[in-house]
Amino acid sequence: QDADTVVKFGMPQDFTAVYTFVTSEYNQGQRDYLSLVNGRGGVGGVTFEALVLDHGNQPQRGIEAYERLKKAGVLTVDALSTPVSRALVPRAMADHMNLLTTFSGRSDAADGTTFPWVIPMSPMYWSQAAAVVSYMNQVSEGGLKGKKLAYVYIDSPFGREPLPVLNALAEADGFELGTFPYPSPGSEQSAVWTQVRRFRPDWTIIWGGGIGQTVALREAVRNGIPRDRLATGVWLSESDAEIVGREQAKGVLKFEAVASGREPKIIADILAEVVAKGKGAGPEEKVGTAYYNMGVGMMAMVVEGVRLALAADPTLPLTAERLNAGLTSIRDFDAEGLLPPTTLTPEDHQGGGAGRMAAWDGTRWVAKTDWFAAHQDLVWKLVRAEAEHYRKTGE
Amino acid sequence: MLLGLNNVEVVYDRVFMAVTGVSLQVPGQGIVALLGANGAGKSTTLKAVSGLLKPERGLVTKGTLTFDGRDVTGLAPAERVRLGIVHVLEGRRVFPHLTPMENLMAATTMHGDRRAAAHRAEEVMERFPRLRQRARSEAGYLSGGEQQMLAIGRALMTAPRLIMLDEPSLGLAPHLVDEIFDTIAHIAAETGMGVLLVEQNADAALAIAAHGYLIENGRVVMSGPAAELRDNPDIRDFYLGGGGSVDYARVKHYRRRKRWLS
Amino acid sequence: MDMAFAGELAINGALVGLFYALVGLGIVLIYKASGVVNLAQGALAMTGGYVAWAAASMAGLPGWAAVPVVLAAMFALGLALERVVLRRMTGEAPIMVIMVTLGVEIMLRGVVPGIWGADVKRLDLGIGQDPVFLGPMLINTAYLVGGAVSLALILAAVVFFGTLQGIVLRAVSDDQVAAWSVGIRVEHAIALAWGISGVTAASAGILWGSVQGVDWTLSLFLVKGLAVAILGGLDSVPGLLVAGLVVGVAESLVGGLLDPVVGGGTRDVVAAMIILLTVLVRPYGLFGRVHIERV
Amino acid sequence: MTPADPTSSSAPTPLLVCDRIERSFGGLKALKSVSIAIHPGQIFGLVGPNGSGKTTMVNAITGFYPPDAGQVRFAGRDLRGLKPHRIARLGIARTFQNLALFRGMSVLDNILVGRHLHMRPGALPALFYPFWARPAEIRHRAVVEEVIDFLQLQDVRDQPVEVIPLGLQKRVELARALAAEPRLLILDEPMAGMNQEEKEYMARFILDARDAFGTAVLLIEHHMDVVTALTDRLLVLTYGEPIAEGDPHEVIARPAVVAAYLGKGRSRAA
Amino acid sequence: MFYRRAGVRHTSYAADRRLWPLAFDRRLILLLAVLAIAAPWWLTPLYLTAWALPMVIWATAAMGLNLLMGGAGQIHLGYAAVMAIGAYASIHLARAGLPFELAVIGGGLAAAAIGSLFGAAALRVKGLYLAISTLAMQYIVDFAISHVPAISGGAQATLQAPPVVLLGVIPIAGDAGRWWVALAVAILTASFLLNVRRTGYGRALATIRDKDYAAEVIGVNVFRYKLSAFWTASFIGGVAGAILAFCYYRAITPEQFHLDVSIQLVAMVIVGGLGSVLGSVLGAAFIFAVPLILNMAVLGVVEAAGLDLSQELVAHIPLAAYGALIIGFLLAEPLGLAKIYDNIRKYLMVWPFRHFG
Ligand SMILES: Nc1ncnc2c1ncn2[C@@H]1O[C@H](COP(=O)(O)OP(=O)(O)OP(=O)(O)O)[C@@H](O)[C@H]1O
Ligand SMILES: Nc1ncnc2c1ncn2[C@@H]1O[C@H](COP(=O)(O)OP(=O)(O)OP(=O)(O)O)[C@@H](O)[C@H]1O
Ligand SMILES: CC(C)C[C@H](N)C(=O)O
Ligand SMILES: [Mg+2]
Ligand SMILES: [Mg+2]
Repeated sequence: QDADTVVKFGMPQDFTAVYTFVTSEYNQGQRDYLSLVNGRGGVGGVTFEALVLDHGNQPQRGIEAYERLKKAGVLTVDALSTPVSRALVPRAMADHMNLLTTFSGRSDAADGTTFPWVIPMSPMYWSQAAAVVSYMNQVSEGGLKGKKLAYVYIDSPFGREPLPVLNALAEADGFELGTFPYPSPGSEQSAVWTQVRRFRPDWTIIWGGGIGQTVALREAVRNGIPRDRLATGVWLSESDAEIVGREQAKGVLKFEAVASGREPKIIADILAEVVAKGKGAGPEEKVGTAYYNMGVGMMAMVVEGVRLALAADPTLPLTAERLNAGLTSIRDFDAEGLLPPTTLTPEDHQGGGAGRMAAWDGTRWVAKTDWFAAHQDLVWKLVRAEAEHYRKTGE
Repeated sequence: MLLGLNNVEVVYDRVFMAVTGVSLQVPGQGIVALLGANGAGKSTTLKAVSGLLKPERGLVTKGTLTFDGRDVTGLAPAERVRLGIVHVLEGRRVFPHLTPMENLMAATTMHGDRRAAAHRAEEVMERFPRLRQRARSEAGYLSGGEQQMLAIGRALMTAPRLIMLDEPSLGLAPHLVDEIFDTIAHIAAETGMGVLLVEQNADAALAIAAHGYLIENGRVVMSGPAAELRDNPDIRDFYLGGGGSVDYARVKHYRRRKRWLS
Repeated sequence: MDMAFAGELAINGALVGLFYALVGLGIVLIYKASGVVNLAQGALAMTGGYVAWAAASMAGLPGWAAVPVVLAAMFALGLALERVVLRRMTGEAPIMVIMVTLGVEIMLRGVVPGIWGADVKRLDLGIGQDPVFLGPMLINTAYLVGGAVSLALILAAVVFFGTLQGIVLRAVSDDQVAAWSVGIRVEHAIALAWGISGVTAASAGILWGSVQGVDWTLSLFLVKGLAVAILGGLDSVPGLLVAGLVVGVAESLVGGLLDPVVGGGTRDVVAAMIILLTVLVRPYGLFGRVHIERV
Repeated sequence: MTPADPTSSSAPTPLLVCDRIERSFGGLKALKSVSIAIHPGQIFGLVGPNGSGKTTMVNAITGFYPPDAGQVRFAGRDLRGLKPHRIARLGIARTFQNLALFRGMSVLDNILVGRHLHMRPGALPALFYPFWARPAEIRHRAVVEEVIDFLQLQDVRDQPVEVIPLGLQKRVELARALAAEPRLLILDEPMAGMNQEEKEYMARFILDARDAFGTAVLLIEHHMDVVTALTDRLLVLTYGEPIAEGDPHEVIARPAVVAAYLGKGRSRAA
Repeated sequence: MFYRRAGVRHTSYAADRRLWPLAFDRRLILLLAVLAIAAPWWLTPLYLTAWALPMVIWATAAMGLNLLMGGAGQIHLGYAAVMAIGAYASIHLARAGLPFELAVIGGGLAAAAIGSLFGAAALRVKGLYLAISTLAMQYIVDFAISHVPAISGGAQATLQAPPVVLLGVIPIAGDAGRWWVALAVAILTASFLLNVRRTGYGRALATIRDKDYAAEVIGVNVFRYKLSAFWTASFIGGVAGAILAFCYYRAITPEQFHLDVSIQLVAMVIVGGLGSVLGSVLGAAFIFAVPLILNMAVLGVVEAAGLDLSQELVAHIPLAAYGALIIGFLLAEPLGLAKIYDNIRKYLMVWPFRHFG
């Protein structure tokens, strides 16, 4: 049966609620990449199919979608939602399903020995925050010592996550850390920024998603925070800059784990072989945006995992177990320049934690550094401690 | 005839038939009394005329209503008021959080002329001086009699041609009952309005009415000039207390009920 | 404590509170007319934001020029909702009708982003982003404009309820059947309330959409609007004003002063506490009318 | 059924004593020093123009609007500070001028709640219904059936209470009050909106209730024919002040009462 | 037709007080119970674990809320917070070594204690003002849970539920076992609620629903019964939350109990039918399943018709249709799904006639 030659990926994602700001672009990238590969005849004798469902960020719908996709025979599930991923962890662990938690989900899932079935494949928030601080440390004259760093974050587990890293680095680098939470979703932050202004930070990190980010960026501008002293993790996009005003946003920094823009070869290929043929999964103007490329990059990694799995054993059908082994044997994969060279191992599900800093130049994100990973020793200390804690207490 | 009901049937909740074919006529002048036991369908009949069945999930399923020669069966309540039909609801139903004056003014939406409305309000206040005394209080705190006056006054504000009163004497002290009935009689005589009066106080109602209908189980079982009805022995027995003096302390235990089932 | 700091927090908070009151205004209008709490008010605000964006970006109108068009469209939407959905529920228990408005909210949340896309849209009204300085205090220009618009609309509502039309609306909210019985076109009165609520919702959606961008999260202002409306007393327009200021200032001040101490976003909780306490002390809100219950 | 001449105030201890009750609402003095005494088995009439404070008096007794001044004693007990439900427990039941039945419940259930203070309902008995709640339910049901029989409500027993005619609803409310087996029954205009025949029924029920259970009755009514026939003693209020008290036939003949309350029209008879 | 009423005679009060006087209804209930118990054998794992199981738990919760809203007339917009208290308390208790049953009951008690504390607000305020007070409760509980790591479980704010072991000896590992546990709790709750309605307790609650002054005159201590209603409903909510945590989510996080869940619960009660046990079940099924069904249906239609719609639109159509369905059902029958069922039943009962009387 030719069903064996079709490998299915489950994409229950949030198209209607909290994650609307990212999902459609991200998912478009994922599907366009699969179209690209399928158009070229697939990999190792198999082609790919994306099964997309909306879970509206509700755990119970996520679970239903997960069970449905499991029955449909998918080899991975990518929920792109912190709450849903968390609700899926116990099931994925019991079912031996590859739960992809790219840019979402728990940071300690980087520990593959504790979470063999949870695969982030991307720099966790701890790595992102560490990289941002390390960049600041480098570009400030005299380093961060004696400087003030403001951390303005959405008051949710996601926003609080970087705190241990930041605290540890404040100690190590000798800067003063001011923390400023705002309640979710962050539509209104004036009181917070009044405090930030008075704190007179040398550097500011904002940590949120969607409108929380645009409002933060606006308030930062209004309160006279210099934009080139303002940075964030992966969740800032072209459209955020658009809303704030292309010019007003100029200079703001972000950490990117996937190159943005249309220059990377894969994106150019997609434009030529998929979009130009009218097979694009969404509006053409979104091709090459930061979130789109994130979808492409992570899908490229999964396909690479499939390739490796089939190279090791070409028997069809492919199983989730063998894909898991394939994924964790990815070595120095960079998706033709789209990604930092990434190595996944059964122990390290994060893939090195590398990325680069990019700045908004008024029209696009421009890389300011090479790919780099920072403070991985510290990050892994936290990962191991948390994973240990999980194993002991189930928290 | 000002108002004519022709074989009207009303069903509540799609299942319960409360009025099963009522026909009656109200002339443009004078008082018509509608009598009947509890639950006979008097209020339902009035609501069918004023169009207020809908909020209670009631529906006129058969028959026609004509007002001034015009078929009004399907008309919205507010439009019927514009034609000149007004209904003083059972239980007074004043607007509790409005002052008496505001209660009156709220009933003038159909008149463009503000001055005339103000004038009419003045007339009502003349007729019921008590309302002026309580002018600052919210109507919800008025006593029963005051509320009844306000309800009648409010109805008069619409400049009706037919006023339907549903048990206006309910809960009123005797001297007020007199007063209200006097007022009704006056209104009917002076202003040339048709009055359809539903009453339990049959004695008082038949005293001022020209004509009467008796309704039982959703059917008209008897009708005729008020004087005739007053003399009917059954009506005397069941509605007028056997001609006036009942000794309540000695009423029989279980009286046989007479039904006018046709 | 630093006065300028507290002052800035208080002023910006007050302006935001006025904005909440604007969302609350639509809720109060509909409540006053029909005794129904409109849970779709947030979604209406969102719709207003989207329509403004569509008018501006598709018809190519400048942001401010789109505003009257949008207000008219939203007035019509309010009327339409009343006509098509709510009118059929007249006379039903309020809780059911409230549930229906929740249905409307869900539907709008599906239809509007479904048509125009769920990604965040930019809406530029031409309000400058540069802040206004009051001495050392920084005041957000957009908030200033929003606060002024809210204030104007709320005051207009106060005046309106003194007019005959206002009395009629109050009569309708007191007793619909009695209102019918004296010739009030209850449906029209309620429809009018919905139309105006559509307009206030649109104003809110446009104003805030220009601050944060337009997407479905605009509908979340429902909760704030509701809180302010209830705190003020569901049927009191002046109450809205006071409650809006109370909630806005408290959120801002407490958030500003307490957050650094406890290390958490206390704003929502503080608002919740204020509401809880106030309602306990004044069971009908600050200015709500007392239910007359004659035993 | 010969009530021990209740008009004589020499009867030993009154069941209910209200001593100089005052109550105002805002600036309005609704009750200005009203005193009454009701003896066991007595039917006491309270009349007066609308707004004269009759219902307020009832509310003062039953604890809804506690008096601002004055004292209420029931069976020797001071009612000051007691909540309405505590007062109900002492044996005072009442009906309301504007019906207060529980909509959405059947007639039967409405009367069954009247038994509340003789039951000990709770969540646990309901959880273990078969052995815990059922025996009690059936016992009380039997009592209620007697009341239903007594007031001839058999036909409507299972109807939702809001669809039966007003007159029957009033009867149901009376049944609910009687089901509590009160020592004092307060009836606030039980005959409003009734025709002759129904009034006669109601009169009979009130007398029967008094005779069968020895209940004292405080009766507020505007139908003067009923009041004079049923009551043993009558008090007339206007503007919160008593203007006459005594034998009903004698009282209603007083000019002050005629002027303030009765008028001289045709409704005198009705 | 199917529901023969003729020939049903009651000869004792006990028979008259039966829950289902009609033999047909009793047989129907029995059949449903058998089907439910046998579900693991005739339902595929997908439908058992991702549909039936959560539905039965939501139905339990909806019943608890319905006791409060339908039974006692108190609106509650923070019921998910009550469930959260039950879930967190029971999991912490179980992790501290308490047997499963005790942990669940402990969760219920904790929810009841805190829930009735908030219900104290109900003693002062009514209706919508009460609703907003309970909404405030939702925020306060949310805040407490997510800001106290000791409650929510460390930096990741996730707590794994310990495995379910019945009576300390029978381990419940499979889907079927978890289903039976949840089903048992649901049936227990349902029978409790059905009994409540025919006892003095239910009647006392009903009296405070619309006329609390009338409740007072018949000796109902409104204060006590309101609190008791909150207590009982919160207890059920806490137990439902615990079952949700143990049998369904198996790992709990604060988001699982946010405001939108509370609103969904209220929707279940109202769309289902206030005061009706059947309504709670139907409402829970409706609110839970309709988005899923619509999702699949829209996908199916789009695919079958070969429509080229954007993923966004496809994802939003179900949401819009879901809202429209809620509106549609309430327009058709404001008293909820239970009333619709009842109408059909009545229709069949009098068939071929049109109405009673
Ligand atoms: N909303 C309703 N739903 C169902 N049945 C109703 C409704 N309103 C009235 N009925 C029924 O219709 C019949 C007629 O009621 P209606 O109120 O017209 O009587 P009535 O003659 O005015 O009696 P009353 O003297 O009590 O006012 C009664 O049996 C009553 O139970
Ligand atoms: N809760 C209240 N708040 C303000 N005023 C009130 C309140 N209750 C009663 N009143 C006023 O107190 C006075 C006495 O009212 P009450 O209801 O006792 O009269 P009543 O003698 O029972 O009249 P009726 O025969 O019309 O029932 C009235 O003027 C009334 O408006
Ligand atoms: C996409 C992210 C901004 C959302 C984040 N993972 C959260 O849980 O809130
Ligand atoms: Mg009537
Ligand atoms: Mg009275």
